[in-house]
Amino acid sequence: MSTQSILTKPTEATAFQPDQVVRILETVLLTTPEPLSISDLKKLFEGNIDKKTLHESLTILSEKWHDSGINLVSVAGGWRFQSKPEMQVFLDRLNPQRPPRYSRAVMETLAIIAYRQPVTRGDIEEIRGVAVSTQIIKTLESRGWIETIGQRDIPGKPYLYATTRHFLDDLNLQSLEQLPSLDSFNSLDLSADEAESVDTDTTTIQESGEPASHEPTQLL
Amino acid sequence: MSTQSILTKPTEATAFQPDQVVRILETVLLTTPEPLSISDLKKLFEGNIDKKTLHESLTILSEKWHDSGINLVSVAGGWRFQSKPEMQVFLDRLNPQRPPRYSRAVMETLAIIAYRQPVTRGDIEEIRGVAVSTQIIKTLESRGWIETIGQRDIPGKPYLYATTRHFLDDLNLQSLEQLPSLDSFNSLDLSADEAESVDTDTTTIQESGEPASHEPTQLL
Amino acid sequence: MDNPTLIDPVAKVQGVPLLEVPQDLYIPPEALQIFLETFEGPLDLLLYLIRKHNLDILDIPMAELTRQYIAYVETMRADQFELAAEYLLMTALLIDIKSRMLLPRPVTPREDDADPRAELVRRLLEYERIKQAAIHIHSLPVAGRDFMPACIWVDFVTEKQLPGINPQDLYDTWLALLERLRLNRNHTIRYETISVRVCMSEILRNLQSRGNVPFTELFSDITNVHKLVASFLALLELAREALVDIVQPDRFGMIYVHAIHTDQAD
Repeated sequence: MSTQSILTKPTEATAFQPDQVVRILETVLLTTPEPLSISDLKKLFEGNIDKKTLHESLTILSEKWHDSGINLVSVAGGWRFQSKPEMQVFLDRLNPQRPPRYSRAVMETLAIIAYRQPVTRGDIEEIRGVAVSTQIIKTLESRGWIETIGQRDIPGKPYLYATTRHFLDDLNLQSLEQLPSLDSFNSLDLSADEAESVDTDTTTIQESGEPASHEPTQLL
Repeated sequence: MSTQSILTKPTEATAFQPDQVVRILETVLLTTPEPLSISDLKKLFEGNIDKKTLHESLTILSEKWHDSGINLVSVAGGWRFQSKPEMQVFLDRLNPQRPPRYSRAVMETLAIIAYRQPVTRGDIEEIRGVAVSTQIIKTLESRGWIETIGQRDIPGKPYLYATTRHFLDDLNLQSLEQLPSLDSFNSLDLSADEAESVDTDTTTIQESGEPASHEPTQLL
Repeated sequence: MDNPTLIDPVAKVQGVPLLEVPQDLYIPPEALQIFLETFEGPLDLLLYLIRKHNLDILDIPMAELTRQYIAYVETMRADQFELAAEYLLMTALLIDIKSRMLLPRPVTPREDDADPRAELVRRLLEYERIKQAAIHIHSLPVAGRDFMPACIWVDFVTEKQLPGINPQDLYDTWLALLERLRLNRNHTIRYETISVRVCMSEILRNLQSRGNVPFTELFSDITNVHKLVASFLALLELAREALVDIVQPDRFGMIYVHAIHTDQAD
């Protein structure tokens, strides 16, 4: 009750002091995310304010906030305070977006291209055992992670895909050799015959590519 | 792309200037209606800030706003800018729709949950001496002021209710301990005006029920 | 409750010459519904009666209180208002307390021989405190009603976030693929060195933008012997996989390498 009477006092005053106008406008604009039109703002003073005073007060307010992280802007709907674009990086830290993830199909396709390049779509399909949709290839191409580097000279002349420099950059790799190697795969318990084939291949790796894993930058 | 690179520049800076800290805190707090905890605020600086600097900056910010229509408060959930009560009269002119005041039944239920939590519906009914309608519980739940925090291990497995942090935030409280203790309410204030107020009271609580806190322990 | 007044209340009941059946009991029927709604239940009504007649809550004259309470409840029932069962339950409780108080009390009070009113008093006191607490909470400023949190527009530069992956993800996927292949005996698996494959890509990429490239030039900037071997193997592999053509126009002349069908690709 007593609060109420205090609250209603300003109503009775017919004229508003300039700094009071600014103070009221500031408070209302800071608590309202939607733009407020001039007629909205006039309502605050129950009409006891002229357009000129209102605009002058808005100018004062705008200048007052000039050097801060927010600014007073006039948009189609009216006036509002908004955060400056350079503050977005901080706001983003507060509410980090959950990063989207690639589907298994995309990841498998990318893994095949990364580890077996250059490969055709047919190669990918053979390894994955299912058809590779154009959408998957497009997703990776538009990301700039894979590119065609030629065509295989077989019927249909399929494109050959390889990973790009940009792919390495995005994964913070200096070279493809820095990808976790297949060596660790050998430690997996494989059936005898295949383990053998892996072994022989490993030999190839060791012979031809061994330095790669130790001196990754040397090869590029 | 170019915006991105501009935006990320502050990230690379390891130390923040004091006035930059204040500027960032001010912007973020003004854009976020929910209170921000100290750990939320630390995130803004990716940890490159100590608690002391943060608290000092909040003090600076609080003082800066002292004479405005907004103040910086610390509630259960953290720090928040909010309009001062005396500004409400203007805010109401803009948006005459205020949230409803709750009935006595709702408020008594809330008081029981606040003071006696965790409680079951049965506990509430026991104290109030009447059935608690589902509507009352739903009203408080949908406001986000109470929540179920488990079930009591008795036949029927009734839900246990407690108040939420949002309740404290909405009521400008830092903790439940800020509510006066139940014992401080004088149970036997037989003053005539109060007896009368029951007559005039319909369903909402009148402001007249000032607890006789001057003689709190008289009855015990 | 070791208040001595509670031990021997019988004298008190008669000792307090209380008000006759209250005059204020009469309520115009049309107001009765509102009256009923005014109370939050029997405890609330009892508290009202205690207040109205300045009764001592710690030493309630049960006969008086019960009479008044029943009078209210009967009035309400007579007008056939739907009366919450709790009111009738309270009537029974009051009568029970009253009758127990009429029973002669043992000379030496036992430990558990509590005042029959004690439980009711405890409940009334607790309810009264809760009522006050409710009033207090109700008087607190509430967000959205008595103050507004600051909330300004965030000028978002909406930027579509792309999925991120790391090498380990890729490797795990590759391993899973290989594992799947291993289980599928219809496929032949040939593990190959990454470096030869990388060299194949490099050579192809190198060839793509050019026509015939002298064989030696392909390796001219390779200083590492392992890399040289790997690149040579890569070239052979490219030829085997029909990805490049290797031609030697003249005997013992320059060997040229060119990617196959690059022209058609463009």
